[in-house]
Amino acid sequence: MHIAKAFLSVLKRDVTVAFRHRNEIFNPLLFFSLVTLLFPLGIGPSPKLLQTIAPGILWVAALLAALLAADNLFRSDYEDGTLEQLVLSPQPLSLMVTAKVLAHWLVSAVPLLLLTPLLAVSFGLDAPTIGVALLTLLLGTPVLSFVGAIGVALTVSLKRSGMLLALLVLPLYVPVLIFGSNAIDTAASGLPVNGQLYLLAAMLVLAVTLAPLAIAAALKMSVSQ
Amino acid sequence: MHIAKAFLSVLKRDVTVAFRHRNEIFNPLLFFSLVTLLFPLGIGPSPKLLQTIAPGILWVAALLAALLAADNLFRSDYEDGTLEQLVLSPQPLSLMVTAKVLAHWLVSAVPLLLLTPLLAVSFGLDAPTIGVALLTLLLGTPVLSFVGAIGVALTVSLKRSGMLLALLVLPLYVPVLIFGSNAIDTAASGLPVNGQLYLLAAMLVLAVTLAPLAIAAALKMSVSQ
Amino acid sequence: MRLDVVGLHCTRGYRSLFSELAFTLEAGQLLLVEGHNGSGKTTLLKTLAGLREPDAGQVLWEQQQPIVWLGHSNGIKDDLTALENLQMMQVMAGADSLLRRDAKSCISTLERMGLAGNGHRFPRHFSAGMKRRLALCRLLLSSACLWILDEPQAALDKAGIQLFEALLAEHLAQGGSAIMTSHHHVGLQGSHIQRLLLAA
Amino acid sequence: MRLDVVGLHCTRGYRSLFSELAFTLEAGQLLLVEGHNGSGKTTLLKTLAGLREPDAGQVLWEQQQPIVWLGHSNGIKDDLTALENLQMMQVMAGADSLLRRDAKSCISTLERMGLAGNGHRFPRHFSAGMKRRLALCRLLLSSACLWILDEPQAALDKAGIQLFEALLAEHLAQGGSAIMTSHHHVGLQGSHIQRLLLAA
Amino acid sequence: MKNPGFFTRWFHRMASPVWFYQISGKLLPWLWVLFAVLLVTGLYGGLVTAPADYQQGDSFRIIYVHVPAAWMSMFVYMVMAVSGAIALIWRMKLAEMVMVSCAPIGAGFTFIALVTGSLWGKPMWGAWWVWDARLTAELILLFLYLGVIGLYSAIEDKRMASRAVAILALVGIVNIPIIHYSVEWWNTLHQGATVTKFDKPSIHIDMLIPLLLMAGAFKVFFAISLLLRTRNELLERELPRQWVKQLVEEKDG
Amino acid sequence: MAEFFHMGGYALYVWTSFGIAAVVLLLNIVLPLQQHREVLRRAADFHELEGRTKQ
Ligand code: HEM
Ligand SMILES: Nc1ncnc2c1ncn2[C@@H]1O[C@H](COP(=O)(O)OP(=O)(O)OP(=O)(O)O)[C@@H](O)[C@H]1O
Ligand SMILES: Nc1ncnc2c1ncn2[C@@H]1O[C@H](COP(=O)(O)OP(=O)(O)OP(=O)(O)O)[C@@H](O)[C@H]1O
Ligand SMILES: [Mg+2]
Ligand SMILES: [Mg+2]
Repeated sequence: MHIAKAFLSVLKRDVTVAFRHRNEIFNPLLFFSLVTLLFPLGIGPSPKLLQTIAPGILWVAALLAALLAADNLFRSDYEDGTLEQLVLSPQPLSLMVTAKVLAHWLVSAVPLLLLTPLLAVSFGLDAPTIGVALLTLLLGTPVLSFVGAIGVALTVSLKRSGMLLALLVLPLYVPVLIFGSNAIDTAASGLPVNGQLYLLAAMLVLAVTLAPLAIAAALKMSVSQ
Repeated sequence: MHIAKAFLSVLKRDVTVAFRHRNEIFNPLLFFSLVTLLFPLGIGPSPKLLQTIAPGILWVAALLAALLAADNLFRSDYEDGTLEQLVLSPQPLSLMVTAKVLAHWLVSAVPLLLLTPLLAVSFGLDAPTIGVALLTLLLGTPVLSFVGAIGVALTVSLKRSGMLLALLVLPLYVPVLIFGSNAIDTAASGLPVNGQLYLLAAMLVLAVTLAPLAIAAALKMSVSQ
Repeated sequence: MRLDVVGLHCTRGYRSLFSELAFTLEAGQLLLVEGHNGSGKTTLLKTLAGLREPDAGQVLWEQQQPIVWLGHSNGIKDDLTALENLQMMQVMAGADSLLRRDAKSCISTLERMGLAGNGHRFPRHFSAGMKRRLALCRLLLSSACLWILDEPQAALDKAGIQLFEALLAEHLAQGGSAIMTSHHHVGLQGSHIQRLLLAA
Repeated sequence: MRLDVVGLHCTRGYRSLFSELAFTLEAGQLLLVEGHNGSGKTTLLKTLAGLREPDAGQVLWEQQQPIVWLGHSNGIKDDLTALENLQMMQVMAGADSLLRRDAKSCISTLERMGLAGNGHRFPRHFSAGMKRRLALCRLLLSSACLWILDEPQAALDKAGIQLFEALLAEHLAQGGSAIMTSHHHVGLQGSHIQRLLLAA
Repeated sequence: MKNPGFFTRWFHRMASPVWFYQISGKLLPWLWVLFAVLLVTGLYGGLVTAPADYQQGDSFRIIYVHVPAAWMSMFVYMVMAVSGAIALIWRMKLAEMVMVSCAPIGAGFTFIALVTGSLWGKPMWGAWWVWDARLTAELILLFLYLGVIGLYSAIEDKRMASRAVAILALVGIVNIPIIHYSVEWWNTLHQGATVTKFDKPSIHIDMLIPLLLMAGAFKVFFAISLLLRTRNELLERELPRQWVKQLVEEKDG
Repeated sequence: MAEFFHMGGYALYVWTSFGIAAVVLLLNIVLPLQQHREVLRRAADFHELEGRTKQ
């Protein structure tokens, strides 16, 4: 039970820190809405067109928000030396890391889920489609967080890593993007989307079980420089 | 002439550093192409649709690349203390800052310009339209760099600022986005685009003359915490 | 509880910093690693702590046995209050400490380190020396036998250095052992102190 | 060339660190700022350098006259070689130094600071003390009369500290002045040394 | 300068916190009265006496909150930017506090304009939201306000934070003309200038007067809210001072 | 009267508009007042503590 306690402490610590800087919760939210806003501005206001591309836009925005939010998942820990302490701690690293990623997801993705219906309405999607959009995001964003964390763990020791991170991680995000936006698209034309949802769920299971090991290994590597 | 020499030294220094980490040049490029690539994946491969939204996508991608690249414009200088030294230097700060932004633009935006024709062709735009697209990017990206630099200068002293930066800067990017993508759109329908280009040029002049003052003031503020 | 180092060899880039390094540290002993700037002290300490892998040789230390590590950086979070930082240190120190984790012991630790009254302040508002004092609190919060400290006295004022030396002496007296580097004069004396001079 | 400080008052948060602080520093004088951890030394030095605004009072120093500032952070770029760093320091030091800017003076500066042979290496591969030595090079590259140094000896080994003290003595002898903090013993002596004790 | 001019004296007194605190305390009740009068007459005129629009029916009555709020959203931004300029140039602390206090109020007005606009849009255009230039520009204004609020709360040292915010507010001013002229620059769904064409407002006088009354009420409301917030900001910053101590003691004793 | 509240069929839109506007404006008064009390309380705490440490 000590391990569970340590897990919860880490989770609580990270959520506390995030709530203390309230912008850590509001900012991904604002970024998400700003990016969705950019498209109508860039593409033009035709409602028909916007409705067609809405699933794509929502998912691309979610993906970019996840990417940007991921960047400070381990960075401050690396810089202030707490990452060294984490790696050297007798607590199991992959578990501690899972707690950190979970906290990160709670703080950066959940608010985004709450905002999605509003944005979807502004693009003229109907209620059942919005439900599917939410479901795909609910299944997909944790995958983004875990996969993103691997990238961050690999690059955290580099000074200017924002872009490199994007390069490492975006290709891995693509399957999530494709199934996610495709599900919404399909739902919008009134067809069933079980297939896509199962696939997303499978990805989630895979990410939750395997990613922590990769993250832990990457962090050990990053710290040893 | 000392000032010119100092200007050139700073410019050269920043370009050198960037060329040393070659990813600083390739990364915005790759990010730009990845984001433009995400859309066909998210939206589906209909060529007609893609052609319609191509200007918007190109500009949104350029804008996001500029935003992400901006983030490390002053950050490393802040962290290693060279920003303090820059502020205390007897050289005129707004000029030094202009050199830094210029270097940043050369390194992060120019490669992107070179890639644009390729991406534009892949979206099915024709040659004259591509010319206009290039011209708008040539006029618009320096504005993005200068405006982004203001945002970065304001937030550089904050630990977790990526998102806040986006919030501050994206609204200011919007006019550039609107006129830029609108010009391409107009050109695609075969109409003249002088109006938009003049406006973009005016924004550029405004940015180059006024932004350095704002950046210098913001940096002085950031250093004094 | 002893640390055995055999045939240790470390390189940085193509440069070999030290090779065939061997020593044994018993309970109650202190190893002072000395050497000029850039001689490889930090590298050695990181290797001993398990943060780096040696190019050759071995560091033999009982598996799973926790250590206390303090490097050039403090390992404290600017966004948690001083007290919350101490609580995290306890969690990280391992299972034992979770049992006797309580706010009171944290407060008394802060007092002991001369940070009384700063428990609810954030370390980002601390001066350089206050941060180092907070980082040193982990010496008091962990029950680990082995301390590995890289210039622990950096940024400390005279009272702070005395405080640290008292802690160290106490730890050694209780049978703990420690490895440290320092450019400061270290006030401790006795036969339990070994010195290791790195001269690249 | 003198520095006048009148009625200086600085606060952090709601806490007042010092008030009604006044002193004069003439050419050739050294001011040692002393005080325990957190007493406000860094804050005072930043204010004197013009990085912070005082809450009241004034720092009178001839306009446009450059100073050398060295804070807790080194102000060197990890991605430029040591030599390139020195060249940037010269550029930043102002117009004079651009004239007599040459690679040779940089190389001899590196040698003097005990970094010979490291000119083409990157500071990210330096040890803590080597970085500090590189940062101290700006003392040699600038012709500024006033040095403001916050714990310059941090991370330096004994040889490094001696080197620094020699530089400082030379600067003072040439009519320069300096303000510094230090938790180390400072080897200089004489009537040109003032001490200022901050006791919050 | 033996005899400082009236303006200089006024400027210095304005900059004195105690004086501002006292005078604003005296001013507030009067503003409340004025606000009540304007609000009641404006609402009565707008909701009761003004005739229904021949095209839009009674839905046009939304104009009495929408338009004043939309105007205020821009006006407050201007006030914020101007005080930001004063704060930057003359280092006047009071201007800093006014500037900072403007942001949440302006965000509130902007929010009202957006919500009432989209409530008006549903019956008129058949959609809650269209990505029209003016609507988008107004949304961006909201983000600018949020950016100001976010930046101010992110930087801890409040004097630094106000300098940062002043810079941002000044830069963001470019958005104001965009909002205003958006209807002319792009062909949009949104109403063009109807009221602000002063030579010949294309709106019935019975509809116009309540609108102007409501606009006045909103302005006065802004003044009230601004004073309240500025006073708080002032207390917050001058917390350790003697006059705050006296104030607290008077309240307690 | 009922007709007045009916707003020619647009009641929902009109009254929601006015309602939301009223709520936001009210918040703009209530929050500062709340904050005012909060600041005064903190000032009292501060000066009390200050007084105690000085003795
Ligand atoms: C979300 C939707 C809306 C937003 C964000 C919005 C925003 C604005 C803004 C910012 C202004 C002030 C412009 C200026 O003074 O330059 C304005 C004015 C006005 N709006 Fe809207 N509006 C919206 C919907 C509507 C609708 C649906 C109508 C009516 C059908 C409408 C009618 C008006 C009128 C009549 C004015 C006064 C124009 C003048 O003379 O200045 N608005 N609106
Ligand atoms: N950024 C900050 N925000 C708020 N308070 C701060 C900040 N930095 C320092 N302080 C507070 O100001 C006081 C003085 O700090 P300062 O860094 O000047 O001390 P110092 O004398 O340099 O100490 P040291 O010897 O540890 O370097 C400390 O009590 C500290 O808590
Ligand atoms: N990240 C790195 N990459 C490559 N070389 C490095 C790196 N860090 C240090 N070095 C080199 O390794 C050598 C030893 O460095 P180390 O930090 O161990 O020295 P140190 O004895 O701790 O010095 P100091 O007293 O200055 O702290 C130095 O010569 C340095 O140039
Ligand atoms: Mg070292
Ligand atoms: Mg200090």
